[in-house]
Amino acid sequence: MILNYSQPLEISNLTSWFDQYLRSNLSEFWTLLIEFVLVGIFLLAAYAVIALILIYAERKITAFFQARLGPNRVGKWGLLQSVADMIKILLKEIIRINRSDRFLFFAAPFFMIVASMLTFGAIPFGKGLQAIDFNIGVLYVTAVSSLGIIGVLLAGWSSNNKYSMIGAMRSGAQFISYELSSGFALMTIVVLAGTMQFSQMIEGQRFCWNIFNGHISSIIAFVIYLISGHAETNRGPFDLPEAESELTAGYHTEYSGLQFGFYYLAEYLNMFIIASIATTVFLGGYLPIQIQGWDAFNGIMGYIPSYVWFFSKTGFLIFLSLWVRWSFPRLRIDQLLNLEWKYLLPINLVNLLLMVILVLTGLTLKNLFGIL
Amino acid sequence: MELKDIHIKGIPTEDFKDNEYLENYIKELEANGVNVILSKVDELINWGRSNSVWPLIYATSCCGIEFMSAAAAHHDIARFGMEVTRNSPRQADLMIVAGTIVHKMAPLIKRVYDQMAEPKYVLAMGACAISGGPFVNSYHVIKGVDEIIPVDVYVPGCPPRPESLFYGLMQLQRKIKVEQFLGHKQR
Amino acid sequence: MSSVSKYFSGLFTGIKSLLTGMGETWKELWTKKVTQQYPENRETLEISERFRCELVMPHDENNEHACTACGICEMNCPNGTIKVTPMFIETADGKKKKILDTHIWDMGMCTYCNLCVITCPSDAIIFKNNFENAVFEKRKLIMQLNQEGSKLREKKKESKPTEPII
Amino acid sequence: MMEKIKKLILDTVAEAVIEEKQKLTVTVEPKKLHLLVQTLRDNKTHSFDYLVNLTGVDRGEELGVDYLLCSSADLSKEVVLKTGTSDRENPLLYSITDLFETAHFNEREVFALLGIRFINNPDMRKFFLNADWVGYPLRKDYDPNPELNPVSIESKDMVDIAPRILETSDGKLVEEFVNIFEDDDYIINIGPQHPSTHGVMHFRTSLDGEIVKKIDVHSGYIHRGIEKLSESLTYPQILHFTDRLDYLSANINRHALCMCVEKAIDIEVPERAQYIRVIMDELTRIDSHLLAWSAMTHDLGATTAFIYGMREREIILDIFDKTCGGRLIINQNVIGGVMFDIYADFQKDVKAFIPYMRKKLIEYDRFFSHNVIALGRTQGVGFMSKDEAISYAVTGPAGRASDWSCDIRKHIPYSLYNQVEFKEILRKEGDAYARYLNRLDEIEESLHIIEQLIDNIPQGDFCAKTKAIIKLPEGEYYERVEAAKGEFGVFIESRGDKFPYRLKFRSPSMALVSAMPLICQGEKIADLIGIGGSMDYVIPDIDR
Amino acid sequence: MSSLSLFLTVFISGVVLVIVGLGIAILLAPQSFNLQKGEPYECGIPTHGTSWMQFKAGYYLYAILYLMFDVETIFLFPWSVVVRDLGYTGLYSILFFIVILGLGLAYAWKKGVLKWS
Repeated sequence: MILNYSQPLEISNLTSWFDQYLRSNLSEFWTLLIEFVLVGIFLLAAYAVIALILIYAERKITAFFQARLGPNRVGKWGLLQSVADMIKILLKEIIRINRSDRFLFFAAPFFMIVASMLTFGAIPFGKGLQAIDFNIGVLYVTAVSSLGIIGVLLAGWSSNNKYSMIGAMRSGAQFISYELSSGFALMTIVVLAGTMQFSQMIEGQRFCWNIFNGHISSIIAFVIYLISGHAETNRGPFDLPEAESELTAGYHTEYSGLQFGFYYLAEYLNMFIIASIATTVFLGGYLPIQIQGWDAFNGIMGYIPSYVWFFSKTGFLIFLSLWVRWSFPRLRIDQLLNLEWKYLLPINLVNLLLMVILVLTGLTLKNLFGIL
Repeated sequence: MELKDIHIKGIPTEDFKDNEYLENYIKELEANGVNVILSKVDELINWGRSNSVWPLIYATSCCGIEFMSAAAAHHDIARFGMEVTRNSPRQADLMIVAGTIVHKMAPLIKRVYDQMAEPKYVLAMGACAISGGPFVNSYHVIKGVDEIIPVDVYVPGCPPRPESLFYGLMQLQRKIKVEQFLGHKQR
Repeated sequence: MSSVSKYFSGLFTGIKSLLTGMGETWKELWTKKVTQQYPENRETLEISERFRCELVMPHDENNEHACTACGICEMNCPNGTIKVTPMFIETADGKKKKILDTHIWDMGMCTYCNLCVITCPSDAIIFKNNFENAVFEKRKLIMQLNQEGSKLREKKKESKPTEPII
Repeated sequence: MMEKIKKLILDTVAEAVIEEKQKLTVTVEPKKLHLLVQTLRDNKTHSFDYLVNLTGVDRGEELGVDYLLCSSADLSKEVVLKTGTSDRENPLLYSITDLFETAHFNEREVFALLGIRFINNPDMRKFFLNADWVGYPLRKDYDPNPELNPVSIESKDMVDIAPRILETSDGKLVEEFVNIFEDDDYIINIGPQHPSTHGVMHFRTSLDGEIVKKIDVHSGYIHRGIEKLSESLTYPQILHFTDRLDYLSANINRHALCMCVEKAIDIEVPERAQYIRVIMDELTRIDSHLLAWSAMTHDLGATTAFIYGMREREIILDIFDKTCGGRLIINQNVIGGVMFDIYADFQKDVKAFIPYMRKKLIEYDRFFSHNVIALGRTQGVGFMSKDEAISYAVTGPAGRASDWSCDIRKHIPYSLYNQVEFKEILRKEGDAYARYLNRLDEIEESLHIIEQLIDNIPQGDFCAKTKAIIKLPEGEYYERVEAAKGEFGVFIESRGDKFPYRLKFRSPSMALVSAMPLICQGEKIADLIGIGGSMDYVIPDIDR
Repeated sequence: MSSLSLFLTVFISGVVLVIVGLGIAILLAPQSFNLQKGEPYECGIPTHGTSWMQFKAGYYLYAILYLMFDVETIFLFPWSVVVRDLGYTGLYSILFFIVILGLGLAYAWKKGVLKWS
C-alpha cells in the first residue's frame, strides 16, 4: 500500500511503508537503529541542501532588489554558485589563533550548528516529516534556539580580538532583548491554540489558521515574532554583532575556513528556522488552504503535497525577511534596545492579555463562525 | 591537462593574453608527473575554488572607487560570485590591492596578507600597485606591491575600468583552474 | 499626555517611513536591471572611442610608422613611462640620421595623462581603448610599440596616420 | 579697507613688512606672529578668523611658514602672513593652534616634511611619516637616497606618546612627553584597512563600552609626496597629480591649478572652454555627492541604497568616459582650456541625465531620508557649531550644514559662476543629518547650474594656444575653488623657472578629518562610522 | 519512536556534521605558517594590550530586567496552555502578576534605565 490515492505524493506514505517493511523483517532494535540513522542522514542532507538553496536565493533576490543580476556564470543562471562556494570553503585553511581560548574557540561553532540542528529537527516539514515532536514543542524550540547565541558569545569572547569582543557584547544585548518578544509572541498563540505541541497546533488550524483565528491579536503577535525572530538571527537591519562597516566582521572576525563556513551556514539556517516556526505557528504549517464546506476546493488543495505547502509558506516569509533586510539601514545598539523595551515588549504584554480576553469571551473567528 | 580545456564563459582561450605563462605552468606540472586520478578530483576542486573567489579589498585610493563601481549594479561583480567581499583577511581568498602602497603602509599590507588563510591570491589593480605608477619617483612610495607580497595577476590601468578588473579576475580563474591542489607542496 | 501621544505618533510615522522604504525596493525589484554583462556581451560591448587603455604606434601596410625618435613624448611623460631609443644610421647621401630603434612603453606604470599623444609633433602614437590587458607577469606589461623591422614613413605621404585626436 | 588693515597690522607689530603682491603679504618675525594673528582674528571690524592654509616653505636661507588668513564672513578678504627662522638645525616657530584648531594638523605636517617644530603645539608628532623617518623631504637639501629610509615590512607596536615643547610664563622652553591614552583604556584601531573609513584613515579610538572616549588620528598611509614630486615637474606634468588628490573632485582640483597658472601667465581661456569646465565641474560635484551619499548609506548599513547611488553615478561616468576618455581620473582641464572638446551627443546625454537625476533624488528621499532608523542614527549626532566649523576650517557641505556660508563660488566667483544663478545651501542644525541633506540639495543646485549652461555652449576654440614651455614669473600665487568636499586651494611659489619652487595644495578633507575627534567624542562607535560618512573625506586628499 | 532518542539522534548528527566537516578541512586544506598569522586582526595594526579587559557593557540593567521577564515567561507558558480551561479565574490571577511586572517596566522606563548610556 504505497499509494494513498487521495494524496499520492506524500512522503509519509513512503516512510510508514518502509517502517512496516523493516518491522516485519527485523527486530525492534535494528528497526529503530536503521530508522534513526536514516533520520540523521535525511536531516543532514536537508540541512545542507536548504542552506545551499537559501544562500543562492538570497544572493539572487538581493541582486534583483539592487537592480543587478546576481550570480549567473556558474551553471545555468548561476545555480551552482553556492556549490562552488561550499567546495571552496571546505578546503580553506583553518587558522590557529595565538593567545585565544583554544577550547572555546573550537567549541563555539559546535554550539551554533548543534543548536540550529536541534531546532531544525523539531520543524514539521510535512505530514509525518517531523523528527522531534515534544509535547512542549514551543518551549523546546525557544530554549534550544537560544543556545545558538552562546556560540556567538563564545566566538566573540574566545578569539581575543576587540572587534569580536564588541560584537559578542552586542549580540548578548540583542539576544536578551529579543528572546523575550519572540517568547511572548509565541505564548500569545499558545493561549489561542491551547497546546504547545507542534503537531497538535497544526491540526487545530485545519480550517482556520491561527493568524486568522485570533485576528487582530494574532497579527500583532505575528509581526512581533517576525521582527524579533529576524533580530535573533543577527541579520540586517539587526546585524549589529557582525556590523561589517563598523566591526569588519564582528564576532567571527578571527574564524577562517570551514569554521567560518559553519557560522555562515547557521545564519541562513536560522533564518529558515524562524520562518518555518512562524509558518507552523501562525500560518497552519504544512496544511493546505482549506475552507470549511468547500469540499471540491479542499480536495484540489489537498492534492498538493504537504511539504510543498510548507516550503512555499516558509519561502514567502523568507522573502519578506530578505525584503526587510535589504531595505533598511542597520540599527544602533540603543535604537535596538529601545525598539524592544519601549515598543515590542509593552505591546506584547497588552497583546497577550488581549488574546486571553479574545479566547475567553469567544471572539475568535472559530468561535464566531463555528469553524472546527 | 591542456590549456584549451580551461574554459571561461564568454572569452575563448586563444583571445586571452599571456597564455604562454599557463602553458609553461602546465608543462612544469606534467614534468612532475601529475597523478591522473587526483587530477580529476583536482578539476572539481579547482572549479569550485575558481568560481568562488571572495575578495578582500585593500583599497587605498582611486582604484578602490573603481572596484566599488565594479561591485555596483552596472557592472555587478556578483555575476562572478565574487560579491561576498570579506573584510576580515581570515575569510578572503583574494586580496585586491587597489591603490598606492607607501612605506608606512608596507608592514600593514604584509601583515594582512600573512593573516589570510591558504590558498590565497593577490591581484595588483592599477598602475600604483603594479609599479608605483604616477608616484614612482616619490620618496615614500613602494615601486610595486610585488616587492612585499607575491602577486598573481596584474591589471594595468590608472585606474583600470571595471571590465579590465573582470578580465583580470578571469585570468586569475584560469590560473586557479590549472593549479594542482591535492598533493601539492604549499608555499 | 503629550509624551504618550508622541510615543504613538512616533510609532506610526516610523512604521509608515519603513513601509515607504520597502515600497521603493519593491518597485526596484521589478525595474529593468542595468547590468551589462561583460564578458558575455564582449561582441557588442562598446567602450568609448576616447577611452585610454593602450598606447599604440599605428603602422601602415608597409610596416611604416611616423615616429621620428625625437623623444618629446619621453620628455613630457611625468613619470618616465616611455623610453625612446634612437639609432643613428648613415643615409645614402652620407649624412647621419636619427631613426627609431625601440619605443618602449611600460603599461604597468602609465598614468594615461595623454601628454605624450598631444605633444607628439608627428602624431606617431595614439591611445586605443582595448582594455583587456591583465597578465600574470609584470615584465609582460613592458611593451615595444614599434614593430620588428618597421621604418619611418616618408614625409611626402599624408602625415596623419589615423583619425586626428581631437 | 586695506588701509585700515595695514594700519591695524602696523599698530600691532610696528616692524612688520607689508607688501602688496597678489594678496596683501605681511612678513613678521616669529615671536610677533602669534600676537599679530590674534589681533587679526579678534578685531571686531575685519575679523580674520579663518585660517585657510598653512604652508611650510624651505626658502633656502631660512625655513618659513606662510599663513593665508581670511574672514569667515567674506572669504574674499585675505591676508598672507609670513614668518621664518634661519636655524636649520633646530628650527622652532610659535604655534597658533590655540587660535585655530585647524593649525594643529597642519603644523604637524610641516614638522614631518620640513622639520620645523612649533612651540606650544600640544602634540608634536610627525603627521604623515613614521617617527623614525630620516630627513625632511620638503627641504631642498633632502637626501632622497632610498637606503636611508628602506622599506620595512615589520609590524611595529604603536607608541602613544606625544612630545611637545611648551613655553613657560618666564619664556623658557620645556620639552616634555605626554601619554595620549590612559593606561587602562580599551583602545581599538579603526582603519587603515577598514571598510568604512573611506580610504586608509586610521582612527585610534579609546572606548568606554560602546562610547568613543577619544580619537587619535593617524594619517600618512597614502602619503605619496606629491608636493615634493611636483617640484621637479613642469606645470602641464603636475596637472595629472591633481586628479589623484581627491579623485572624486578630480576635475575641480585640476581646474584650480589650471586657473592658478593661467592667472600667473595671463592666458585668456576661451569661452567655450569655460563652459565645458564648469559643466564638467558640476557633473563632478554631483558624482562626488552621489558617492558620498552612497558611502554614507553603506556605512549606516543600507547596502541597497549604496548600489542605487552607484547606479546613477555610472551615467555621469559614462559621460566623462565619452568626453575625455577616463571614468574617474579624467585629465580634462589643461592650461589654457580643456584637453578634449565635447562629443557630439554630449548635450543630449547631459540633458537626459538632469530629469532622471531629479526623479532619483525623490526616490532617495523616500527611500532613505525619512527612514526612521536613518533619522535616529543621524539626527542630533556629531554636532558641530558654526564657531567650531570655522576654527577647524571645515568647509564645503559639512561647513554649510553648520550655517557657515563658505561657498567660494559665491564669495570669490571664478570662471562662469558669477553668470549663473544658484543657491548656497545652508542649514543650522550642524548634525550628521544636516550634512547629509546638504549634499542632496547641492546635487539639485548643480543640476540647476548645468541646466543654465548646457544649451548655451558657445562655438570657438576649446583651448588657448600656450607656449611649449610654461614658465611662471617669480612670485606667489594662490587660487581657491569650491571642490565637492569644500575649499580646495593651490599655492604656487615660483622663482621664474618652469618648475614650481614650492607647490602646496590646501585639501578640504584634512579639515574634515581634524574635526572628527571633536564631534565624535561621546558618541557611539556606530556613530563614529556614520559621522565619518557624513563628513565625506577622501584620504589621498589629506595625505597628498 | 520516543522523542528523547530522536532528540539524541538529531544532536549526534549535528555533532557529526561539524566533526566530519572540520576533519575534511584539516586533512585536505593547505596550511602555511608565519609569525603574524595567529595574531589578532585589527585593521593591520598590532593590537594594544589584550581584548580581555574590563569592558563596560552599557546594558547590565537590561540584563536584570531580562531576567525578571524571562522568569515570568517560564511561569506563563504552563498557564497559557490551560488558560482556556481556567477561564476568568486564570485571567485575573495572572493579570495581577502581569500588571505588577508592567508597572516595574514602567518604573524602570520612567527612571531612565531604558536609556543607553
